[in-house]
Amino acid sequence: MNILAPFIPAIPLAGAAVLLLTGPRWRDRSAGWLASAAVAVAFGLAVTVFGTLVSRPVTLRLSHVSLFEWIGVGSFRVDIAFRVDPLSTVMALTVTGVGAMIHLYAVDYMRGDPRYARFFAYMNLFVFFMLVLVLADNYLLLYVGWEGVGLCSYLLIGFWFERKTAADAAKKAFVTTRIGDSALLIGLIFMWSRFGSLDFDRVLPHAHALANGTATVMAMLLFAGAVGKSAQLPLHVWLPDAMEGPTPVSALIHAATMVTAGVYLVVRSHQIFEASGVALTIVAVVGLVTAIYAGLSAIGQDDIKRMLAYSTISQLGFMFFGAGMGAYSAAIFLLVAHAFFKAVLFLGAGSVMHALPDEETDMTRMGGLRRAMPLTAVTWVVGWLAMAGIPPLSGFFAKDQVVAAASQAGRIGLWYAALFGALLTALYETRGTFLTFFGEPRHRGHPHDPPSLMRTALVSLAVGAALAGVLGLSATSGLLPKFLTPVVGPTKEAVAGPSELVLSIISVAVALVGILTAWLVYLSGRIDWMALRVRFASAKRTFQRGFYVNDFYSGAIVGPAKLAAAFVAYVVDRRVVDGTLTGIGRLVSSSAGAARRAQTGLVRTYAVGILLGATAVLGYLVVRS
Amino acid sequence: MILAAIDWVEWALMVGRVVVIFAALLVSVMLVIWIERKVVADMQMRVGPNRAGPAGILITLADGIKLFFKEGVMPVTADAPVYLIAPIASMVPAMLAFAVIPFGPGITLFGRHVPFQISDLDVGILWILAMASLAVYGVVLAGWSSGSNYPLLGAIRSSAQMISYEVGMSLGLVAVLLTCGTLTMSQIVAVQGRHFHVTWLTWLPKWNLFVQLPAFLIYMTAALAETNRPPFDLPEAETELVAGYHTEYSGIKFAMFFLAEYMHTITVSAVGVTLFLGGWHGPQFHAVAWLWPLLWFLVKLYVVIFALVWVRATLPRFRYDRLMAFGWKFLIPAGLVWVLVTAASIELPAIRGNLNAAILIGSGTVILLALLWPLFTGSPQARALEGQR
Amino acid sequence: MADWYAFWLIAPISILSAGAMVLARNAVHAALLLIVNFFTLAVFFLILGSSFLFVVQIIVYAGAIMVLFLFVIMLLGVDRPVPLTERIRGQRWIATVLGLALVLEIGLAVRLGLGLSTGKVPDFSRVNAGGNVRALARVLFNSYFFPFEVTSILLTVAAIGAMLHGRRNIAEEETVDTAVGETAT
Amino acid sequence: MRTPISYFLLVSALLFTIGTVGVLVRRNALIIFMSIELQLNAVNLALVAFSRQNGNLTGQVLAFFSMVVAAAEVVVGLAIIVSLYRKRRSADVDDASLLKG
Repeated sequence: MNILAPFIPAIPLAGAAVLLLTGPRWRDRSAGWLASAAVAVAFGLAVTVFGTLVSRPVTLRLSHVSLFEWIGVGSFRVDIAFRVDPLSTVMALTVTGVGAMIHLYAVDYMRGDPRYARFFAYMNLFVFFMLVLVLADNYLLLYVGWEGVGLCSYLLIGFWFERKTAADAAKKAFVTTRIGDSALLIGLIFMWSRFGSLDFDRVLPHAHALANGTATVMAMLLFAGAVGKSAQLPLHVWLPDAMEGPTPVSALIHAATMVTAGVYLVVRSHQIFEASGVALTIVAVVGLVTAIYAGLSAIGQDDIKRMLAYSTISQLGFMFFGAGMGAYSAAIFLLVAHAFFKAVLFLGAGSVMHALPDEETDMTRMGGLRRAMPLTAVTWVVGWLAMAGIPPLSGFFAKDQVVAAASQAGRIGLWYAALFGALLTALYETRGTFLTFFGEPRHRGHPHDPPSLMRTALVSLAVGAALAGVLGLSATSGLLPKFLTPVVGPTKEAVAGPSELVLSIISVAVALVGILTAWLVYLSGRIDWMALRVRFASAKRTFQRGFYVNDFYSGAIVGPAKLAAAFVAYVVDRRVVDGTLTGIGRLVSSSAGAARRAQTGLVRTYAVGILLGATAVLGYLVVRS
Repeated sequence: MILAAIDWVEWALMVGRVVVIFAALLVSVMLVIWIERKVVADMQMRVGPNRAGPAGILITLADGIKLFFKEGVMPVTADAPVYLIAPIASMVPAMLAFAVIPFGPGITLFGRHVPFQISDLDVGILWILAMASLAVYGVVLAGWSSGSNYPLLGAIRSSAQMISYEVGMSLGLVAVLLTCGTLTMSQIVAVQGRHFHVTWLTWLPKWNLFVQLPAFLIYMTAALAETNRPPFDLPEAETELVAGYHTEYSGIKFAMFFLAEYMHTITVSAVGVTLFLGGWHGPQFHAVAWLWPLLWFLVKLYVVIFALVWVRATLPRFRYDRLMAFGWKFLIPAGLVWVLVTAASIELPAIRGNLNAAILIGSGTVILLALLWPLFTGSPQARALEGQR
Repeated sequence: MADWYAFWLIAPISILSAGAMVLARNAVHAALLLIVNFFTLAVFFLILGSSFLFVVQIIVYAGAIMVLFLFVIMLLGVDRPVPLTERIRGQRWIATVLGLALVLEIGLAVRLGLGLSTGKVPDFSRVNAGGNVRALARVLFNSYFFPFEVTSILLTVAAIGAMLHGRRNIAEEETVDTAVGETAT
Repeated sequence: MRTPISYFLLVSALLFTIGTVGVLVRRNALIIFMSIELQLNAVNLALVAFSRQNGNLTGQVLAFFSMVVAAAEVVVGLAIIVSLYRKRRSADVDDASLLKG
């Protein structure tokens, strides 16, 4: 049944093609239904493939489906080939499953948009590229998906391109991720120069033979790509701005596609990172710093979607941290769980925006929405608790495993930091929840729950977010870790620290502390949080502006870059390049000016020339004979 | 070569022939003018010239003398040399064309054969065409050199007309040379001396008139236009252009134009006789054998001239654009078609000897009938008018 | 013998008429002088044994081409005498020098090739047997049939081209005669 | 035939040169055109003379073609001169110097 694997991406592609070519002909919501159906079918296929995979013995859970030779230059050969193994299957399931729900949600959410069909075409394309990315059997095809995802993010973030902010955000996302993409491309070239191939099977098994430094360089180049795509420090700036796109797009980017690509890449290439050693540590540190940084920034956000965006950054930080700790299955587990609860949260936020006048996103003007929108509030609460790490919801198990990995690896400092990050997670997420759904209403209008279709999506995802925890009840013997073992190897045995149970209790305690703190500040009424905002205005602004990273970039990088560009444009291009060219032109034209004197325009002058030539030729002939 | 093969006796004979023929031509002109005036007068129920000589036959001589003694006035705007050359240029081609016309088989004098022909060129028909094409110069130069508007207009009209009809004329001549298979005039006449082979037609000489009737009509029509005779006398249409290209000429120079015009008439008639009417052929007798061909030739010549005068007296003048349209859109296509028919008849395998002649006569008759049809039914316009009534 | 006299009678006329043509101030005079020149050339052709070209020269050049020239001259009204001043500096000198050089070179070439006074001319009567026209036609329609046909196409194309080139677009009402006091409708 | 063929060739050369000089020194387009015709005819004379010298008719055939082509050329050339005159009210070739560099 693995022959079905190529169809998983092919069906969304077909959907996109149909919608792009015949877009305006689709009436009402039919385009949305078609797109959702395409993703749903892809999900069904993924399930089928998953089923076949599970039915096999563990050692045989890998197959390749090669469609055709794509590039064949000398010894260099790249196929359009898909890889079916536990990791890619899990990713495909996540992408299609969550993606299908988001599509379904969007069917109603986007209703009435003048470019309805185009939106779904882009969405389908987005899913297609993401599936290509995760199912690819070689790095080059992965890179195709990688770039395609970037393209689709550009198209979708800037979907409402009439708004300058949206267009700018789209550009920013594209350019920022391109920095990472370029590094990745360089990394691939470097990889090819070392291995002579880009197939996973011909690269990864031999990675351990690499020299330490080489491996580090290669790993860092790949990681740079991951940092760009997954919005880690210092390339995270595009993600908060990406909120300019329609909310389903944000959900898709954050939950199912795009940002998880980086984590997938690191996990997929973990052999290279391991060969370096230091690279994994860098990944962990970057992830952790990002997690804490984004957590702090999230606390400062008033905009509900920006808050969620920073939360995504922080959660991704946790994933990288997990991967850096060597807990790959934990990272993937968190990725899957995160896909569910972040989708719930985003779609919930979308529902709130949908319900409030003028697409309100400022949480200070919400509050008490749980009465008006009970279902949304319930699903949101599920997402909130899952994210905060309250058992038995999925987030608890996933984050617990990631955090515990540090302790079990004996890296106590990192563990403390990770706990702090988890505390922050609970804190900011609770804050968002309380500000939005609890307390006194501060909003205008008469909000209500979204239509049934959106509700269906919300509920399904909430159920997923609640139950996904069963996949990895235990880091060593959970379903997912065991399933992933053929790819990422068995979960490392704990070498230090307290037992798993103790660690779990500590985790829950930390989460509760965060929640309580938030309750104290934002809900109990004992503290006037509005006054607090004024009092600590500078800190608040620092958080809100993400520690001014963005401003630093525009000052330190964009400004000089613009200056340099101006220099190139007005000095180098105009003087040197144009000068050379116009110089050549002037030379030609002045020599032509001299030569054109011969062109009198008078026929008789030319006739003299003819006669001169005739006389000369005849003279030569006469003299010679 | 032609010039190289001539000794002094030949020279003398040549000069003699030239003088005789030129003189005869001048006399003929006088005669033709008188005939024309008389005939036209008769046709118009007038008396015509009747004072100078018997029946006014010396009227032309009197006119000539008058013109000779008149003062020659030259306009100040005239271009003197060209003004003087023009009448001569008008006369010379008409006379030169006569150089290749055979008046008879010739006579044997002093043991030498003396043909009644100045020169029997091997390009005879082409020579006639060449001279016809030169005739236009007299008109053009006269009109231009007068330095006056009416003559210039007349000259331009005339030259356009003459060039146009020259094409039609040459197509008629091409048909003749195709049937005869030679360009030499004496041989063309000789060919016409034969008779038809068909049993009950053996008495009929094989004149080109019979086998080339359409060509004859084309030639004669074009010849009328070439000589600026009515109904094609547009260059000198008095009602429009005063007197056409020779408005500014007077005295002897005018007389020369007059002379040239009638010389031309005689020339085209003579060519017509030679090419289509069997030349000097006719019943021959042994007594004064050399005279009879000459006589037959002159008889035929004057018959043709009479026909021309008849045409003049009968037909009104063409309008200019109709004249050009007739030349280009009817005469030339008709000539081309006829040349094709002739060529085809020659190339077709001769099954019974006279097939080609039969084809030519047959199609010629059909064409003639088609042309004459309006005579019996009335013109289309007339029929249209009938219908309206 | 006769050809000798004829040559010496005609050649000076030929060259003088050509020279006068080039120097003529009036275009009509130039055309007339050129016609004279063409006649002399026709006579040369006759002397050289080509009676066909002799007539064709008269028909085509004198009878058709030069009439066309005169026609255009009169139509355009460029028949007034024009001053023979030169505006291009040195043109006359160059023309004269180069012209002399050309004549000298051709003379030299003729001297080298044929010799200036060789009287040895092959017999032509065999070539012209049956008349020059017949002989020429035989060569023309056997060896040069294809060029002949191509030339006919050339003539047709030239006629059509000249017609299109020289045509002016005349409004229809211009072609309708109107009586005095009446307006064209 | 007493006249050497080279005499005809020399006459041809002279006529050709006169025509060439005419092209060079005259400004009237029509006279230039006539000079060109003179050149063509001079060449024709040379061709016929060669034909006589070589004892075959090839030269005459060539001269014949040259005449036909000359006729075509004259027709087109005069049409061009006429339209030139209509445009510029002048038959002076020096006035038509649009191609001046």
